[in-house]
Amino acid sequence: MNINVNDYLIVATIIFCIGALGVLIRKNLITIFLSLELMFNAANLGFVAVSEYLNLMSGDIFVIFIMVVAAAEAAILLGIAIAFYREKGTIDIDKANELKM
Amino acid sequence: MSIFLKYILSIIIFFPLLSALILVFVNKKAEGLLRNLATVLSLVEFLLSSFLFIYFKSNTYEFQFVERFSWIRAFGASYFLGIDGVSLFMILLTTLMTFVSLLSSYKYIKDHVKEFVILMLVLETFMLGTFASLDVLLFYLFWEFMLIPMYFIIGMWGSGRRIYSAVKFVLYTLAGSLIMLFGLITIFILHYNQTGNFTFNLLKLYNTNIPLTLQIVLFIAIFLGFAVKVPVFPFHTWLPDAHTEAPTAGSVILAGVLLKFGVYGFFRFAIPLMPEAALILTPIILVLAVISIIYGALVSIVQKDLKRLVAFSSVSHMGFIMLGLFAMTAVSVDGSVLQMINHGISTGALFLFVGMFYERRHTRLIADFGGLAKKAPIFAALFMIAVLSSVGLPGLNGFVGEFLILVGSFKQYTVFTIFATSGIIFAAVYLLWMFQRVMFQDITNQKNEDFKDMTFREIMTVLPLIFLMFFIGLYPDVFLSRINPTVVHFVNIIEHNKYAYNLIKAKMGLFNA
Amino acid sequence: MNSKDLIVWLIPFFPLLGAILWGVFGKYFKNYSGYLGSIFIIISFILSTVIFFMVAYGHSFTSTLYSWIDASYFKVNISTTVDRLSVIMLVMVTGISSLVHIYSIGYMKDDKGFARYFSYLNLFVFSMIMLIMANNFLLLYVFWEAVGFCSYILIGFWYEKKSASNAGKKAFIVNRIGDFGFALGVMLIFVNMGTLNYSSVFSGIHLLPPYLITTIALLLFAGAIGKSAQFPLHVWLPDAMEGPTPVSALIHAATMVTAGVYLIARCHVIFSYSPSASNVVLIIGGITAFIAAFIAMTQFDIKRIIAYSTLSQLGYMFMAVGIGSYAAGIFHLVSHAIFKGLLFLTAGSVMHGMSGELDLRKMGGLYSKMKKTAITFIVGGLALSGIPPFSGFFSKDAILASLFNKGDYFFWIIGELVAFMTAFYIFRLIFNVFFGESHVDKNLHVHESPNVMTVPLIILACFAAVFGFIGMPPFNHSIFYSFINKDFANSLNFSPAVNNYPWYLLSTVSVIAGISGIYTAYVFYIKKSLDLEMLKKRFKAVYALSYNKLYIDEIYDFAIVRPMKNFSVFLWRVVDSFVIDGAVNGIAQWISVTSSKVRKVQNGMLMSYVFTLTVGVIALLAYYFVR
Amino acid sequence: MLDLAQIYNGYYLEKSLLSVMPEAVLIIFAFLILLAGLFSNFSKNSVNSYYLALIGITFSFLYLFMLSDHTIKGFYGSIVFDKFDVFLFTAILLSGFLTVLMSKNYFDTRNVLIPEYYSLILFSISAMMLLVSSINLIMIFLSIEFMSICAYILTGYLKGESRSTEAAMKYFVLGAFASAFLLFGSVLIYAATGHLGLYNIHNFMSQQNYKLLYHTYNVHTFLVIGLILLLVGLAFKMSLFPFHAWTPDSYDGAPTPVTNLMATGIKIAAFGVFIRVFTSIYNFNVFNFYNILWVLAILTMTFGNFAALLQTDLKRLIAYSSIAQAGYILLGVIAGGYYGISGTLFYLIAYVFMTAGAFAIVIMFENLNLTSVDIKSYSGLGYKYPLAGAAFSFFLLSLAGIPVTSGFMGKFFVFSAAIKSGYYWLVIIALLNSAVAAYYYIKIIVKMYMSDNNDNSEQIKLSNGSNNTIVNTVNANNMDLQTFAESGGGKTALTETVLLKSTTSALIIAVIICLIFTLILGIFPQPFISFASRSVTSLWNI
Amino acid sequence: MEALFYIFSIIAIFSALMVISVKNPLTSALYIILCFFALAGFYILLNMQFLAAMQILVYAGAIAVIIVLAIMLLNLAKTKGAIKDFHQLVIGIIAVGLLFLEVILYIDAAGEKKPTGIYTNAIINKVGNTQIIGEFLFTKYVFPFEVASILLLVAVIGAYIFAKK
Repeated sequence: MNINVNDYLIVATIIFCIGALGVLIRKNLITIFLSLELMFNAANLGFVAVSEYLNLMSGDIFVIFIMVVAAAEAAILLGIAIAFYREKGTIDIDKANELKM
Repeated sequence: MSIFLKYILSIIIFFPLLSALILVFVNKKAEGLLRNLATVLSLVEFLLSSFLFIYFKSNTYEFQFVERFSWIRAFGASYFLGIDGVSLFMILLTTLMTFVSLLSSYKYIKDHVKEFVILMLVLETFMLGTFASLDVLLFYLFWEFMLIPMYFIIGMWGSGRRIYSAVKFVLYTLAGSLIMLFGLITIFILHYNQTGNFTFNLLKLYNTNIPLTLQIVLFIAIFLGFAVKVPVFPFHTWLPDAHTEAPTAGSVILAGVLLKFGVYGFFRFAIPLMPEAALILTPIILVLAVISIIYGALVSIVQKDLKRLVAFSSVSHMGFIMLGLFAMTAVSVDGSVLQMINHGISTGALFLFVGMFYERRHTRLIADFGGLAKKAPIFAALFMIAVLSSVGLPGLNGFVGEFLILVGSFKQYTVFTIFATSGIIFAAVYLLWMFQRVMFQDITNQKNEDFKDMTFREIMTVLPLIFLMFFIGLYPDVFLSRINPTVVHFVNIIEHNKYAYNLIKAKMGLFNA
Repeated sequence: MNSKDLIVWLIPFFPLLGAILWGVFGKYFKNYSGYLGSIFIIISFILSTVIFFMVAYGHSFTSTLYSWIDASYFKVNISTTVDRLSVIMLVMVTGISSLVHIYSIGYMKDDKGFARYFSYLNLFVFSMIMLIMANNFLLLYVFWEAVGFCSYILIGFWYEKKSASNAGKKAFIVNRIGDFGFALGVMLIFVNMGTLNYSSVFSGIHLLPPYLITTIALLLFAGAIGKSAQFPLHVWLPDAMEGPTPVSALIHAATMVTAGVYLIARCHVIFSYSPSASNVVLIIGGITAFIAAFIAMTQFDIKRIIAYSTLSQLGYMFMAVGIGSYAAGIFHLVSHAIFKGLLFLTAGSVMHGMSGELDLRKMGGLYSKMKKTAITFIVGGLALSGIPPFSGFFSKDAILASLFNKGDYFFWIIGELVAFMTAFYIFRLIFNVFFGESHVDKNLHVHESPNVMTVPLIILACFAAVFGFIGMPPFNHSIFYSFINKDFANSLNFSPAVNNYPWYLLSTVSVIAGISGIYTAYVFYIKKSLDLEMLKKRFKAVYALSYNKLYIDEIYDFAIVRPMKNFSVFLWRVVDSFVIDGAVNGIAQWISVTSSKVRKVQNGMLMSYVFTLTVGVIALLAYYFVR
Repeated sequence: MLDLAQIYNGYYLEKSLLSVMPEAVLIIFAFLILLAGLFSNFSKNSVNSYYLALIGITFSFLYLFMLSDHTIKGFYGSIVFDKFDVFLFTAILLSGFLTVLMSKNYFDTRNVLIPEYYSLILFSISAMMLLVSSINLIMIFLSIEFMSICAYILTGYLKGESRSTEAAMKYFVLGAFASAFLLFGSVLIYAATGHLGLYNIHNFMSQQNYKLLYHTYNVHTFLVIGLILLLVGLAFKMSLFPFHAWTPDSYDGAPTPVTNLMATGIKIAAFGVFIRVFTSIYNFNVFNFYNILWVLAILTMTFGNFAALLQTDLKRLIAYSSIAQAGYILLGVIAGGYYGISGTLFYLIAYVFMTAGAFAIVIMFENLNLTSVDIKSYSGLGYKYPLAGAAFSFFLLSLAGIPVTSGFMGKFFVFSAAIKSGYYWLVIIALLNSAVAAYYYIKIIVKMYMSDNNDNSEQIKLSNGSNNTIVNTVNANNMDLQTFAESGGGKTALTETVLLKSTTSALIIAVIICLIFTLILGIFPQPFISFASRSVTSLWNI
Repeated sequence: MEALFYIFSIIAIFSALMVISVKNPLTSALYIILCFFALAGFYILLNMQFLAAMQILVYAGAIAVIIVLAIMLLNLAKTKGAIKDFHQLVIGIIAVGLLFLEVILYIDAAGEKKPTGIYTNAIINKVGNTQIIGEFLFTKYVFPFEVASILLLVAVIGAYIFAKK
């Protein structure tokens, strides 16, 4: 059986959904971020696959920028996690419920 | 002089705003100065507006003192002012009532005098603008902003449940206005679709062809906006609250001027824009008008609070005006317009008196009074004139308007008119009963023993109104001769459309019975 | 403005001037207001007399002051027409007013509201003059209401008394009910005729379909019922006696209440085209005449008795105009004005002497103490009872004769019956007040009234005695009838009391009725040969009915006033506060409750935010797939 | 192979550079601020950086006006500079300018400012501008992330305040989550069309022959799902209803000037890019996106208004109201066409002034109490500070859409556009919504003017009782104020002058600017309408 | 090729599942590095060796290390009870399942390679994918590249601001 772009997209979708599930069910800020990274990576996979199958390059370039952004976000997350931990002594997002209604 | 006359409307409209600006720079503590200055400025404003009366050509229905400048090209909106016989008197009424209510609040308004006089003058500008605009957008601008100063006046200087009343007033009328805005915009868009031009020029919008079903929908939308303001029976509920809790000046302006906007809106906008729909819906509106008359009167009978009584009586009186307007005969519409003036004067005066009661005794409950005629004969006499004017006693203003309305409506809407006429009985019942309980009989409450008679200022406050009551009652021709051409033109438009309406009716088989 | 117009407009001008002067500057006039006011009215009276002769020896004429209302096709002028009917009324009104004014100077002497009183009274005279002179229906209506208003303020003159202010209010409102019909009638005239001028209306009324004429006539009559206090709107008049007695004499006996009769006489053209409406007038007149007399027989308040008597006599007049005998009606109107004015003024004099006492059970034997009053009273009583040669005899007899003549025997019998009862109750009054043993409070100093009061009484008494002769049988040839009938000549069923039956036979019947009434009273109250108490017991129901005024006030209270009040309370409390306001507040409440629920979406938990977002995405995608 | 000749054409590059000059200026100034931070001492620096930021924005303005007649497509279809940009840049720069004006006083009072703040503001403004001028999915994604990262940092800027950090955290997680959807949507669009440039996608779709790819994979479905997911990403930034969740919390927790920037700048940028994307991609009949937007608009405005109704925290209230406003703005986009889009743009610029004005006043009062932004603490303020109260009322009325204010004109414009496009019911619902909305705006006015102003003591108790770190960090200057307020007791201790003293002229200038523009936009909107209309014309030439 | 695809798929999906299900964040971080490797494998399969290298360098090398650092720094390795309660799990799975179904259901048509671009594998291999990407980055995508650099700078500032006491 020939592997085509759909297969890659299916894999990407699965990973994307797993990532989304992770964000939904986990309450540890770090794990949530990891789940988000999974989602980003799913998109990366999609871009690369589509690029390759359509003989294009722009998707690949997009992936590089996504990586850059992911790195930047990781840095921000680190900062937020530290600040959050400093205030609450935990990184459980359930503890962040001062702002509501 | 010619320049003055050319821009007289703008001058009149914005003079109060300018006055308010001047007052902004007066020290807050100088309350006396603020009061006097505001009163004098409003008197000047009234005198300015009397130029309109002097230079008004009474033999034409054309708009006069027209000013027109491009304003928002994108919407085809223009700064388009002009008055005809109806708006002339509405403007005069506004300037007069503002002066009177400022004069009346020397004692009533104790705190925040500066804010009060400024708000009153700002309110005046917007009321005048509403009456003079011939551009729909301009009209709406003035129309809706008017709510805000009024809202402050009720909310800041009101009594009792003032906040509730103020908020209710604003939200209620705002909701109506917004629905109305929908109607106006739709007509504006329809006109665009038909001609390819954006315009808010009312006179051009008159020519818009609106399909009948849409017309009915739009009419209902616009009806809601104006009916709330009038107020017509089921939409009146803001009125007793607002009237009751507002300070005297607020009640006077509310009753004297603000309520007229609804009827004026029907006259100027709703009916001429959508004559067929107006004609089709006339029976329903007339039913509401008649219900308002009787309902307002009956509920007035059992009121315990003076102001609330007068407020409900307004509902009744405004019902008459609606009846006259929607009967759409020259006489009845003449009567309606005259009655608008009359109602402003009479009910305004009544509120002034109620305010004086309140200033003296800090209560408005009828049961707290009694036997005051002995202590305050001038008060009693003038109050009685105001009451009788409201009752519609011949020789005073109320009678002329009411009679014209009734006689004009009689032929076409006999049954409605008969029911409406019964309203004059009820008017006598509730007003005279109230008068009796307040002024006559013996003094039962010791606090009334030192009830003071009217001061010179108070007499001066009501005197113009009392004078007008007699003047209109005895020589209404001064008013009617200026109103009539406009009204006849209005009725002709409707008559013209009646033909179209009859065709439609025949086609649709509406009201086959 | 020529001299004729000037005179015409001066007649109402003086009373109006008086009204304004005393009303606004009463403080400064105080005592002069009485004299000056009387002088003003006397000037009006003199001018009226001038006009009377101008009309009598000339023509009726119209005079316009200015255009009042000019609203497109609705045009009304302030203008007057003076014709024979109006000059008679004018002279009568101004004449009696003059006397009442003079009388009032004495009667109201010590009252605090002296100037105010004369202001009101002058205002009333002005309104009444204008009512009479108006030449169109709207003006008539205006002053119709204006006299009602004057009556209202005069009844409630002593406003501190609750009963007085109540009575004033009641008078106004009941009048308004009648006016409601009147107004509708005026409107109906306008929408069908396009004008309200008498001459145009009367000349064109026959072009209308009969049912419309009848409707118009009945609606106008509704006004007359209210103003003239006919059944069923008669309830205000007895209460109106709360006002000062001269007011009762002037307004509630002589002038205002007769406006209804005047109206029908004025609109005789309309009524003559509508036999059914005329019949209604006749029936109402008959009923009122009877029940009022019936009630009057058992009352104890002297003013009320006279008031019921007024009702009853007005019933006579309506019967007259109901059968088309307008001249007779007007004649009775004038003669009644004189003797009833006299009766009221004398009653006032009695009150004056008795310090305001009104209950005839507390009087008796006053004849010796106030001779002038007693004699004039008796003259008035005789006139009322229809004893020749007093004026009442001629005028009442003319009505009864025309009733008989017309073939309305039933009403003729009622008329005779009422004549009997009239004589009975008025002499019951006279005997109880002036004769028999005294029940007067010993501490009370009873005295005769001052001359300023008694002179008008004497003048009136003279007139009451001799006035009738100008309308002596045979009626058609008497001075009065030949004068007035020129105005009624063009009406359709004009029925002068023609003497195709020997008039003296009929007159004899009436005289017998009158005398037997007086005799019955004599038997009951002077001779006391019949036990009154026993009679009362035997006819307990009838007596109670009469004593309680047929319970009409109670019925109104039960059937109209209270239901209306309850309904109003219902409208206010339930419809307004609960339903309408409730709906508005309910919407607000609903919004606020919804809001408090909606807010919970934002619960602060990141997890649920993510969830919301995901659900949003799913929903959008689902829309695509489900679509 | 690549056309290198074109790439190295200097003229082309120069033109490309021109197209990003306004942003470049801002970024340069942002660097300058950072550098200035290195070479000067702390306390002075905040002042310097403040002026640098203002100057930077002014320069950016100047460049903007110099370029305003040009339409430049730069960097090979990454970015475009056209009239549409000119309009939105103006709005964004104004928003930024006002934010900077507000910031100084706010942070001075709290003494927590470090120089990076202003550079971050400039960065985020430039990111917004980049977002608006992006015509490429890569650039859109990058600018959104750039903007968001700046916003995350700014939101969490109040050190030591847990609310601020919490807001940043929530904003971050949700933002990244939404970005992931946006990315995945981009993947699918890319898969369907083979392009990332909006213009190319537009061309592809307008050729009507994209069905050619059908036998490869289901292009249509890819496209639709992709577009939906892209919409989610953008809707998140616009805070449309189910994607709004971050808005109230992060608005609430963020420092108020930042809230202002988020409420105005980010919203403008989001709507700008949405309009660009929408007009180029969505208005093809691949799928009835109008229906989706229709529903979203209704849900958004209804939710916003209902949630705001019982709100007592003023910042949250404005946050919810900004959600509702987003619904109204969306109405203009749905109405579409020349008229609708110009209405939207007009509404946006009106929205900047009224919201910024409201926030400026909130900051004024916030500085005064140094406590909560609870409505309760506003009672009687209208009397104590008549001018500030009047201005605040005016902004609130403008937000409520009462005439004479810009809010009315904006609503009117948008609603009439919607009616013109036949969305009658939508407009009626929107109108009813604004009637409901009027309630909570008016509620604040009621509080300021109509409630008894005697609960001052309670207010001060509140400020004493709360263990708020801010209270402890107030500098000496403000301690005076605090003690002054305490000593005043229940009476009217704080006068207008105190308010003025505690407020730098910058804040007042911001209020005045907002006031003037709100009024002008409400009364003489024609120049702005022309501006908006002119900018719309360039939109179809992407 | 196909076999590799399936192997990588299984590794990627498995490790992704592990990332979200293990309790210890440190383990999660390790699993995600595994996932990154699997993805890098995909990139190599797709003839994008440069990206694969980047994937390892940036993601596994930098990001994951930052995360691990954070975990260590905050001493979070002990954190337990990472998964929310059962209801949350079920709801989440249902929601995401729906999402998955909705997206996946229509990626069904078996497609074949239908290139529209010019960058065939042959060309890429001839020029070398690193060079092509490099050329693109510094020509056509030079502006996003610059923006990305500024973005990184901002992120650094941000991290500094957040982390500073």
